[in-house]
Amino acid sequence: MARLSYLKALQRALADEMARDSSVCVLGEDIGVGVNNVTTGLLAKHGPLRVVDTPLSEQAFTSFATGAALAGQRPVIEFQIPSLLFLVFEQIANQAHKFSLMTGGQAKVPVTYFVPGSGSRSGWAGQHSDHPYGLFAHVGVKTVVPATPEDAYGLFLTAIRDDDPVVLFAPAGSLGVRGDVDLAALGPVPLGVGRVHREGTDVTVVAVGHLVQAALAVAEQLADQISVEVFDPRTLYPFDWDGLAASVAKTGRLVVIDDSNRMCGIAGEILATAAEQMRLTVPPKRVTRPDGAVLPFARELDLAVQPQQDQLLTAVQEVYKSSR
Amino acid sequence: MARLSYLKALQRALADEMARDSSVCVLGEDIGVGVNNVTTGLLAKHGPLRVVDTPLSEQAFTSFATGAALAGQRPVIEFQIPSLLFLVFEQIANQAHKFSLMTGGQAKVPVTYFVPGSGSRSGWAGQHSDHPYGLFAHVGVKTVVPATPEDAYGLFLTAIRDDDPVVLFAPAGSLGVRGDVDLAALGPVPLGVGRVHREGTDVTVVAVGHLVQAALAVAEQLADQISVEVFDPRTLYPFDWDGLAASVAKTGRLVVIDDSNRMCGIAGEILATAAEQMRLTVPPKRVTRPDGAVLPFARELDLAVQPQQDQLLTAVQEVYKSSR
Amino acid sequence: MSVGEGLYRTMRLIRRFEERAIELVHAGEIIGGIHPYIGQEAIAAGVCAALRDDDVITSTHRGHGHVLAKGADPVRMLAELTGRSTGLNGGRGGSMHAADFGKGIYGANGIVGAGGAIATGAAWAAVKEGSDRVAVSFFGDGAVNQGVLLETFNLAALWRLPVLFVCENNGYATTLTVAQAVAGSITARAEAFGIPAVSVDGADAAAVLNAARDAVARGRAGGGPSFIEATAYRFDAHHTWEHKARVRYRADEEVAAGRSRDPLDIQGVRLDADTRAGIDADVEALLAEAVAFALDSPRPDPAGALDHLYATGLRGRDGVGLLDTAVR
Amino acid sequence: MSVGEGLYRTMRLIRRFEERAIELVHAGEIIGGIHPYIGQEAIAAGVCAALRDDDVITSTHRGHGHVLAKGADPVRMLAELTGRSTGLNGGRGGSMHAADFGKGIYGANGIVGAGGAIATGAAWAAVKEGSDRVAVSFFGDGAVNQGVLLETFNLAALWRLPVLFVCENNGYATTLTVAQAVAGSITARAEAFGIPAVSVDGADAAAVLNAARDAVARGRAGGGPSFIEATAYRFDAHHTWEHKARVRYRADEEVAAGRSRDPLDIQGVRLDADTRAGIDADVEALLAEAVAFALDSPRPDPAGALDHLYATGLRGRDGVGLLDTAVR
Ligand SMILES: Cc1ncc(C[n+]2csc(CCOP(=O)(O)OP(=O)(O)O)c2C)c(N)n1
Ligand SMILES: Cc1ncc(C[n+]2csc(CCOP(=O)(O)OP(=O)(O)O)c2C)c(N)n1
Ligand SMILES: [Mg+2]
Ligand SMILES: [Mg+2]
Repeated sequence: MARLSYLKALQRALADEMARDSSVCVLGEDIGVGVNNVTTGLLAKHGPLRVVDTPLSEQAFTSFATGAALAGQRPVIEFQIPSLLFLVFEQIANQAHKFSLMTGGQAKVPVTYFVPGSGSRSGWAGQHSDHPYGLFAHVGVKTVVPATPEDAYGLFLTAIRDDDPVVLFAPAGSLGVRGDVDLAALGPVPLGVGRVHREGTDVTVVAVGHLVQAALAVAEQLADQISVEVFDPRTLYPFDWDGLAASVAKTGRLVVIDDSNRMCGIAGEILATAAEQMRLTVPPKRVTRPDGAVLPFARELDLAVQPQQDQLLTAVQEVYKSSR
Repeated sequence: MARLSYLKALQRALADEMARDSSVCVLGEDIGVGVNNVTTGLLAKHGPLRVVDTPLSEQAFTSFATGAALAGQRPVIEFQIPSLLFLVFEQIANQAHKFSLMTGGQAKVPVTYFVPGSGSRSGWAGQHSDHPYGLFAHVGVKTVVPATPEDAYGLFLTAIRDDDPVVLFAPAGSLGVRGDVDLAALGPVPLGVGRVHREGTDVTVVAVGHLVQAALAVAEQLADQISVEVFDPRTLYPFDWDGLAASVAKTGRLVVIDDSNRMCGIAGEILATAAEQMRLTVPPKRVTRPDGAVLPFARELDLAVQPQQDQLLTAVQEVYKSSR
Repeated sequence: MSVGEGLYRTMRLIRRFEERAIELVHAGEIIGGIHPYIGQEAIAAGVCAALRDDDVITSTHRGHGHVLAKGADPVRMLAELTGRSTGLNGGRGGSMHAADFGKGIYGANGIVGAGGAIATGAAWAAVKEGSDRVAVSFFGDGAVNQGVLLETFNLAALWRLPVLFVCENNGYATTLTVAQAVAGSITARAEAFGIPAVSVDGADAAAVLNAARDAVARGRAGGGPSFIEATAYRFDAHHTWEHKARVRYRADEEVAAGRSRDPLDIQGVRLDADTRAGIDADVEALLAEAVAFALDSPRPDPAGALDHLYATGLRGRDGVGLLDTAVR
Repeated sequence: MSVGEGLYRTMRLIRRFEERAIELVHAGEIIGGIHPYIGQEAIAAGVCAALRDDDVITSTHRGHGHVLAKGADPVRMLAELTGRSTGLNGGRGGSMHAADFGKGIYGANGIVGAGGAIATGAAWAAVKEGSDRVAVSFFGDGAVNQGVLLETFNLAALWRLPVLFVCENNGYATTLTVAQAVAGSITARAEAFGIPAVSVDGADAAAVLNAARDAVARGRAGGGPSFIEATAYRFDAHHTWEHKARVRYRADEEVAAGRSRDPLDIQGVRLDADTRAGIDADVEALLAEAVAFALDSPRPDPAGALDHLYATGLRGRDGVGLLDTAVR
């Protein structure tokens, strides 16, 4: 077993996949120097035709990657800031995503978009702290938010190998997470398959990304009162509805914690689907950012807008106590 | 009483507001000639400093409007295609929306973005048929989808007068809707206040935009078996949760019909909030576009992807019959 | 067939295809309408005559001409426009998304300016693979105001990619004139990025072909991108909706003057009359076949409405919660 | 104070403000770090010296210099950087969003290239109102590859708006050199749209001021937009994270050469030594006050975290469903 950080796992996944498949290439800003520590060493190893340092032209290089993908390449794009995905939303949602259907299956667009450091990186303020994964889930672009080093490795690998566009968010709050992993056993993790990090029988807590750790902490804190099952969807779209249903069938109670805006977010989708299709014994709850949130700069304010562990704890207790 | 079409109501609202307030101006493509019949006659009346025919530079003119708004103007922008809102998503969600908070309340951005003819206009295919209102609701931009001529008039007026950015979707399926209205009584309709188009006691149907007409038809069809209340939120964000809660308190049953993608859409949000906060006696249902939908070109396919009236009818019947 | 005959044939095919398509729009057989290419045929014909089958093009909302000139089957193209399962895209794309990847046609595109970066990425892929393929992006005068296209000029020039940008200047973006929309000149925009740019008479297919040959040769030889501005007049409406909702933005005299320089005649007079008549007859027969085939073809099965949504075959949930019982 | 003294004072203020701010970053009092402007002070100082209070500017991620030069209070600016409720933005914006609308400062901006269109819209508003205000957009060499900015050049030129585009060419966009990023020249991009463009020594505040005066005069007189490329060297890191995570992309010799042309010295030698010392002392006192004020100021109340989210005062739902009981 080796100690592997989440960030190193991303780095390793990309390096392994580039070594394995010469159609894999990576584009982005400052990736030659590797300022985000994911592309470190790749330029020296693979040269500028596979590691493409781009000008600040996100829209052009995003559709450039689409064109390269249509021509048989498998580009990976690093974005430095989550809100840059707003800037290229047309290129992903309206171009890359739609090619396969609109061409009647003639074309595929195997591009991976990834953001190392999504969500709040305290002190980066309003335009650098978004968590827009719900937008991609809504339009139907495959959306991945790994929570552990081995999932970061495995899901990044799978994203790159997938024949459709995939967006991978690596939350800033996850990059430093470390785990003991068997390096030899690292491998692809399928999309659409969640993971139960801790079994429980009273309340199902669905946690997204870096909040998995918060959920595990809450489960531990409550261990002698409430048996909490921690479910990590890992991919938000496609979502592992069967896995969730199995958990809720056991517990009948559901709380979701998600670091994105409340309105029309992934937490809402999970509650909605559970309400429609699963047997909830009491009303579910979600702990999210507020409606329409913009993260303010000052630390206290920034934290006040993000969902917190103690809020989750309260929500779990309330759901456990409540009854119809 | 006069017969007024939805499209004419939009035209009238803009004309009235431009006549009333000289800081109101309108920007967009082909608005001088008025190809979408909303800006008809305005250029001749107000001249090129208030009616600005723009080159195909959506990103620039969207942030240009932000700058003008910061400087005291009240711009209205017409977009010819719903997916052009993808193209300017950064400019709206990351710039216009965030100015007020990020500047600590120094700035306001009273811009109205409107799309005359959102959703499917049969035969315009994958890139011209989106209904991306959920994206704006998620990021917290005020989002309006009027369903009737008087609401089109009143909500457009309110959107223009509002001090925050507002996106108004005028569904293609609504533009031809006509109603008998008292022209003298036309006036602003507040944001965040829904409207019960038909009262009922058994099932609450929430319908968005042009689907309000479908919901009314279903209510009529079922009138002798099921008493359907038709609730039109009118603004998706802010949403009239109190209004909805009052309806659901009566019926205990909820069905939502919404012409946008299922995953993380407005229908899901409504179900989620109801599940959390309202007393549902049976599981709710939604009728939407499928997950990740892209509208195919051929008529049969296009229709197969949009939510249909008969699907709503079945859903209402199922919810009415079902029990926990 | 000589090069000149080939150019004429392509143009004639496009012209008559468009005219038949317009009839089908009026007859309600093509829904959503089309953006007619009539008047601009020499551009598609000239440029595509300089290309190989394995070269790539990206096209626009006004795409029929490019798609046909690059070699797509007009029969399956018309089936696409009429929304049949035998269409190029199985009826999924229609006029604005017609594509034929087997012929390097990466599709018409509903978003102005969107094809440039896609073509440039394909050109880069060719370089990466060591191939001498080139890519061509067609776009209108309206597109030179789109940020993504301007960004793309920079990438193409910076990385010396084998891409040819073809700006079809027909004087209008819908109702907006070039003078109202373009500060400076169109070619100056390309030149600012160091891309060699020429302006040619887009009504003369031979002139277009010459310019395209130079550009393609430069691209294949590793000389980087090129830019051609081809001026032409759009004879018909921006879109067939204009046929009903007559919007006024071009003076009758202007339209008449524009139509007087017909690219088919300009090239047609270079052929002997019999040859020309023979080509015309061939095209007529082909299009009769195309129309018959299209109208006889089956309409797609609604059950497969979301077929191909994902290349991997992933199926999302439908819109009515049919899975409810299953999952519960 | 003479113009030359004013230029020097502004630069000295920026320089020392930045140095104090960097100390506060290292001390953990400024979170998130900053993008130091050191080395580029002459650009902000020179341009803003040509402006009136009611003129508008938009700034960048590297915005402290512009904000200070345009007249924001350094005391409240530092309070903003340290996240205090007394800050310019009440602690809501921080380094990358500092704004002072009372001084026409429409804000730093976290997105490269985003300010250009905003400034141009403000310039248009001035014209619409019949005012002779001008607007200035500052941006880096990286921004000339952003589509929205290139689109904006077109709008500004087309509509002859009183906007001045100031490109601060410091040779790098983070680690990418201009040669790796920019095909053609920077000024050619503006010229392609018909915008008069000049290149000036951005280390010489007087030279910058001269160019800016011309441009501003042209703008006020209805002569349309102008473009200034001001070259300078960024003395410090792209961002203070580099102080820890030392990334290598500039040779030591290059940095040393760059630093040898210090804009403060270039302007400083034009002053007599006493005057200069007097200004230095004033600035020192002011910054001591600023640091003390900032660190003494209250931190904002978390209960108001989403104050000002909507100008209308709209309150969305919070993130924990506190309304549950109320609504149910
Ligand atoms: C980005 C974008 N903006 C607006 C539209 C709507 N629209 C479709 S075609 C068109 C005019 C395009 O003009 P031009 O590029 O000159 O091509 P032409 O129609 O003349 O062939 C417009 C405004 C669009 N499809 N995409
Ligand atoms: C559109 C966009 N892309 C990328 C970034 C990340 N980023 C911030 S500053 C920067 C470099 C900017 O370079 P330049 O414009 O030359 O300004 P400088 O930093 O040199 O002052 C980058 C890539 C961003 N903020 N916005
Ligand atoms: Mg045109
Ligand atoms: Mg720079």
